Amino acid sequence: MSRIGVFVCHCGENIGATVDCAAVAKSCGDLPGVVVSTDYKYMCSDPGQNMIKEAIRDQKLTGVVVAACSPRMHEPTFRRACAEAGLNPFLCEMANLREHCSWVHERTPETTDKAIDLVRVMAEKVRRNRPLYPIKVPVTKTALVLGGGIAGIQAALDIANAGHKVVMVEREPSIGGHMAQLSETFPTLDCSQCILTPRMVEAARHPNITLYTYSELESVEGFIGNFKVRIRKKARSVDEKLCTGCGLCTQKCPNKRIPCEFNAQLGLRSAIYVPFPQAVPNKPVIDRERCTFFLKGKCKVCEKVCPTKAIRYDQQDEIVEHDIGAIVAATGYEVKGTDFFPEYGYGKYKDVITGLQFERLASASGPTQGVMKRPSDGKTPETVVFIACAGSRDPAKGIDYCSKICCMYTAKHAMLYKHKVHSGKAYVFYMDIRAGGKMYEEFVRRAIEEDGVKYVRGRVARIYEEDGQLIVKGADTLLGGEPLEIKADMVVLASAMVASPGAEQLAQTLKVSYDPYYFLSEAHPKLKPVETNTAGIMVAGACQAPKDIPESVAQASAAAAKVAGLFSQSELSREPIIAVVNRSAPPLFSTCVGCFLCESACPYKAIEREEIRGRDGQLIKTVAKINAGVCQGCGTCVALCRSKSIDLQGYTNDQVFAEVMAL
Amino acid sequence: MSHAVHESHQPASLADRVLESTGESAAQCYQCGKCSAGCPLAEEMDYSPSQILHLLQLGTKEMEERALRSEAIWLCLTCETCHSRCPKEVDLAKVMEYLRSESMARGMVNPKAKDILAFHKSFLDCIKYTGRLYEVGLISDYKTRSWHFLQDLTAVPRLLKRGKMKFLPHLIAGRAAMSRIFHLTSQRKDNHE
Amino acid sequence: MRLGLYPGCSLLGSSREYAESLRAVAAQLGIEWQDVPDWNCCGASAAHSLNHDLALALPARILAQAEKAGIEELAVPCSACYSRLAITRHELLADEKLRRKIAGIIEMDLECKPKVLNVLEVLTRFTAGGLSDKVRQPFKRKVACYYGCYLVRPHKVLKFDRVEDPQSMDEIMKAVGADPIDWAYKTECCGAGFSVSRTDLVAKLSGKIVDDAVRRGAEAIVVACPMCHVNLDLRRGAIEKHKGRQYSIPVLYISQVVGLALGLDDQALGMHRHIVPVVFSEPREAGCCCAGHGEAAAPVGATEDEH
Amino acid sequence: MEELRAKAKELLAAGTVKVVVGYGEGSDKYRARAVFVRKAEQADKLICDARCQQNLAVYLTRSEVKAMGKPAVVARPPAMRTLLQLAAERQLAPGDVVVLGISADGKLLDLPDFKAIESYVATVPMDWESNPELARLEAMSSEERWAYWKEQFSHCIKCYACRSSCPLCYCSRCTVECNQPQWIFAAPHTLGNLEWHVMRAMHLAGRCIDCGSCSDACPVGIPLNLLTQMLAREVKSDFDQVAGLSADSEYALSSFKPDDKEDFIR
Amino acid sequence: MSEFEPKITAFVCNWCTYAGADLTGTSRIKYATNVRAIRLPCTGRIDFMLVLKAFAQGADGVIISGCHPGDCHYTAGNYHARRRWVLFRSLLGFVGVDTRRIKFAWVSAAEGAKWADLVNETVAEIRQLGPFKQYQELLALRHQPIEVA
Repeated sequence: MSRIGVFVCHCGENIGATVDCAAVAKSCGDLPGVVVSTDYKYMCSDPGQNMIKEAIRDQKLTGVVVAACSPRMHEPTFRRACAEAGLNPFLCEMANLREHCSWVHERTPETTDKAIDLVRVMAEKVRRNRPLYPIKVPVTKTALVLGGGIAGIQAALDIANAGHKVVMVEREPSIGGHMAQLSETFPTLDCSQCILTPRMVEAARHPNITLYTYSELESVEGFIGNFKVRIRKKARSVDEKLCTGCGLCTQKCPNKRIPCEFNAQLGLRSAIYVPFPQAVPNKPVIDRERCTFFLKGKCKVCEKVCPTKAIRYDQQDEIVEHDIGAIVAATGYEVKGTDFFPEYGYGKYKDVITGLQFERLASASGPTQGVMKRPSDGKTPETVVFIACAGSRDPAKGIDYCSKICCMYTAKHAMLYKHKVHSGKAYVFYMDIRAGGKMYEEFVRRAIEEDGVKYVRGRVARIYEEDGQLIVKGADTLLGGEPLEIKADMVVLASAMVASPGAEQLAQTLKVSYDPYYFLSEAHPKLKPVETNTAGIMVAGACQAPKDIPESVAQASAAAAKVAGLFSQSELSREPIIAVVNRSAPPLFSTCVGCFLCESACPYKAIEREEIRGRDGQLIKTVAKINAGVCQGCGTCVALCRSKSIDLQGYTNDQVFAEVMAL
Repeated sequence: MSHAVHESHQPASLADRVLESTGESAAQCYQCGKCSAGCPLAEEMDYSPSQILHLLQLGTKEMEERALRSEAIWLCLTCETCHSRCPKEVDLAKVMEYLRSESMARGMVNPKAKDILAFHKSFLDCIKYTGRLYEVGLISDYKTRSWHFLQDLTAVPRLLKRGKMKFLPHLIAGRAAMSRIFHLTSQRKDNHE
Repeated sequence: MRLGLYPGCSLLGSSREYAESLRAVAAQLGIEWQDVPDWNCCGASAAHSLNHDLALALPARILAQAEKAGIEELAVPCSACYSRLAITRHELLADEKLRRKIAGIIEMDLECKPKVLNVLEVLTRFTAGGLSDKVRQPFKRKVACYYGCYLVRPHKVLKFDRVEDPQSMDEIMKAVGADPIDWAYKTECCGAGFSVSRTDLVAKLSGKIVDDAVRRGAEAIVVACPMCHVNLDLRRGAIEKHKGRQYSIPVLYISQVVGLALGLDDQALGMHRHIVPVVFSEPREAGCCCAGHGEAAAPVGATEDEH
Repeated sequence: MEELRAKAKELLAAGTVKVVVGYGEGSDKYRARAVFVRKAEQADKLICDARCQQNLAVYLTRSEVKAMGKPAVVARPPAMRTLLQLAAERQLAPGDVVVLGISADGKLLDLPDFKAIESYVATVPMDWESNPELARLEAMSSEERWAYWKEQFSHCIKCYACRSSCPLCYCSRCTVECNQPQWIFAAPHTLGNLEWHVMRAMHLAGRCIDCGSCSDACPVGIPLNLLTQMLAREVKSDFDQVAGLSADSEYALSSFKPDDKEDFIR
Repeated sequence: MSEFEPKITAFVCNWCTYAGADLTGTSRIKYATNVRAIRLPCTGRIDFMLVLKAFAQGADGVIISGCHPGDCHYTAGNYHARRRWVLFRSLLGFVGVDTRRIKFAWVSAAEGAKWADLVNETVAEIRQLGPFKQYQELLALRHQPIEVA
């Protein structure tokens, strides 16, 4: 038999002046199960709280209703008070007599009636409240960072420096990502590799960081604080321990005619190769698709020349497992190739290149040592046309969004070009100049005002080759769409930034949601920009949306902070407001019939399948089970369950039903 | 997608009417100018294709009339180059087609377009009566409409010499059907005066 | 192979040679034409310039006639007609209400069953596998394949070939031994329906096309559309006047080129009907067909211009 | 019919299935009833004619039938849709049941797997697409409809025949049996009846495969399938989803599109 | 007062509409006293049976309100709820319930004024419609009073 205490607060004049608190207290005294019902000027004050505590002790209360302000205001206060008096805090509820009553109505009998109703509703609820206890989840203090670009490196370093272990996985043979390919960076024009490579080395050397390059995430199980991940270390065909990175193998490799990924197909590499001189680790891999030995069964030159006998043709992929507490996805982006543009020649014109290729042309470490030479014939381009929004903001091509960084790097490219070829002419076709950012607008203006880059507002309709030159057919919308034809030696497409290949598959492995373009979705567009809707998994950098370096780094540090915050306690304690699937005695075990129609309704993928087996191990039935670590307690599954087999602690069917019936 | 020009409930703005009868929305256009850049006749036009759309977007009475009175809408060859390259997939040719018909309906045809209009009409009249294109008839009818009596004078004999022109039109059996089709589809004074 | 055929008005008149060569070639390849009974003009390009319903109704009647005749696949050599028929079919299939309305106007059943094929689609069926066995005199010349607008645009509707830089005609040309050049004006507009009303504009647009083809060393321009042919051939005088120079490059229908390769004779292919005589500077290795051919061998530029 | 019996014999003889759920002679010559043939020699009890319309798939989820071992089921198109929907709701796995499909014109169909069933049912129109009664009710005024259903529901005796005949009412505990809280008045009065039938319809929204068993089974003749049919049509028109056409279809109520209809929400 | 005072039950989500209603209070915007709001974590938690029960308890109207699409605290609860209401609403309409008696709204934590308007307009409209007689009749057919315990 429940013993409930009702405590009506005047909140000074706030409630008292409008609601007849005494009357409320009096009438609620007659409610079934109510043993104490009293009113007081300030319930939240110490005397007020003490009043409640004493009542709990003296009257052996099994439930408390505080009729005062909004629960969003003082629920924690009064629940703490109850706890201090030895009453389970979840047996305390609040009736909102202030925000929902006295402040919004005049002093009339109806207002007091409403107040009484509100208390009755809560009294009926409290009678059905059950003691609840915070959910404790252990936390493995090791983070998994996916992607070794600048975002991944930053996140890894921040977490490692906070004193936690980090496992870092990079798909390519070296970390560094796209930033390692860039020449100079806007708006400061400092050399990309100069600022990046020290970070790469630091990450590799850091005692808290375990680095897996040329590796991919295989699978993820578990939930926040308790993930189990499997990582596939692809066979390098080189024993990393023995290899000293002397580079002899790459020099002697007979097959040197392979388009170099690092140089965006503008340069060549050998079959056994280190992606670029500053690679970390500086250990080669054998490209088995291209290696003569793997294709034809003979060659083995590298093995012969290797002084430390580190070549391993028979090496197999290896699977390593780790217990992980939190995951940071930083898998970056890709840019659309020139073949994506029919009107620009389906990629058949050598001198139509992407922005990334231009970076390599402009880079001192690039195929031309930073000297401006066009790919087709190595001539110095006298006229270069830069096309912004190439593929971006282009629904017809299936990419509606703005790639965000193109305005800036196009200005940078034009600027770099002018610095290298003073006599040259640089035209930029643009639709809008989006230069929001510290020193960004100034940077673009500098390109225009000081370096004399010609900006033409319009999209290019067509490019075709004529006597070794590229005819660029554009229009100047500022001259009323007047057609404008430019004979260019080279055209640079600021081609659209897209999610890196495999992003969709990754999202599914991680069970995080993604947008139509396969960019990973943040949990909340404003308030949870680095969390995903899967607890314990964060995003950083361009895998979430197109971003420039500063933004990627900032988001990476933010993600790291979230991870460090999570790792600051050894146990997660969460409010027990979560869904639960009922269990009952055999032969039923649970009223759940295992239709799992609730599964896809859960925004958090918290619904798992539990196989109920008999002693003989025979599968009796498969029923739903809520992962307490993952469930956030929205209750969507509860309302959806036909057999009412799922219930939401704190808002059980029984409680809510009673609330309605109390009206 | 039949034209709404003469239906009772006429949408307020020209852009709306275009949308209702062609399904093409002028608001879609973000003025990148790719259409003007690719249009074979943009430089001949008084308003470039993207400007025509901008006139619709602005949508004041004056702007709309400028679009309807423009020569541009008549110079459109419906070659679809603009449409095939438009990032926003606006079928400009369809829009132009609509503007032409409303321009005629409201007697706003640009004087410079008289020859083009004359030709189209001769063409249609020709098939209206014979069912098929009768080139000799077309040319002569066009000349009388356009007053270019001397044009192609030298071309004709060469065509005849090469057996490319017949003196008698092909008459198809379904001529009744043809005139009905013309009648039903031209419930508007605009098509043929 | 039995195919429906919609010749279109021009093939009875200004582009007889297209019809003739097409029928000649068909006979060789074993295509059996079934003409659409009592067909009417499709209205291109005038109708859709003035009146949308009419622009749909005219082609709709053709489709309905073909349907009634039990034609499943309808070949449409004139690419302007092809475009009108294909687009009409697309729009009507996409919009039930519209289809019923138009059916009402033409007072015929209108299921839009017949699939509309352009001439390239038809020929590719034979050349894809390689024609070598049938090719008697490979057409060993540099050709500029001119597709124009209506074969490829709007791509969303026609879904034929690549919208920029299409290849199918080039492939057919290779199959008959020709050497298609890579050039810029494959799909640029020739001025289409303005041939008569704005010859000046046609001269300008077609001028660019002829000029680029010549500059890139083409010996012949190959077309699949009477309108394009009229503008590039009949309007050559105007073009030369506009450009201030003369061009001797002939304009052949794709069916004519294929016909020549199959060894058909000029007369049958209507080679003599071109305004610009089909004369090639140096004769082909593989025998000679047209060079010095009496009838067509008028001196270059003999095409005196209009008034 | 003969080929059906032959097939059933073969399956039972070979031990491929332990029971064939099919139609047999009813209490009189106007009725057919469900029979559970467990021996090859009894296969001749099976009949297949115009009387055989009941959706036999309803038995597959019943524990008594499950206990018999792997079943084969004689399935008309609605039953086929049931199988697909049950699969989508994890009540059936591929290979759990052998399907003896019967086409609309009584032919025995070869439906080796769900894919085959899917491609067949795709060709069968749903009753809700063209039920004049639906249109008739929608033409009524709100008041008329209320009167109509009030009358209908007043007859309901809560016998739950609708539930037991429904192949998708396979819950081991129906909400109506919950008493903590008692969602639905136990006693058979109009309000409770309305709540029961509205709840049932909602629970079948996006799941009902439109076999009509509920209304066929109703002893007082309430046209219950109108409720589910009306919802099925909503689901199609608003969410472009149809239940029972695929073994891995999404459930309309646990999926969404950000731009779903919301014209009624302010 | 003599005039009919409708009884209205509201089901609101904790994060947007309940907070919005709090804001109405802190902004001291006045509205009608007829509404009793029941707080749930998310619109996704609102069981359609609760609406029927509210009517069974004599409510003349019901308000259901939560976060705007895209703002759901649980990212998608309101999207699922929205589908549920699309169907539930048309079903009630189909059995002849006047759907004007159920108001659906998105009221964010910032829309204190909108909450007040929503309540006032609903009260006014339901007052126009009068008591929910139809349902009341069925109530009259009730055999025994509802057990609350």
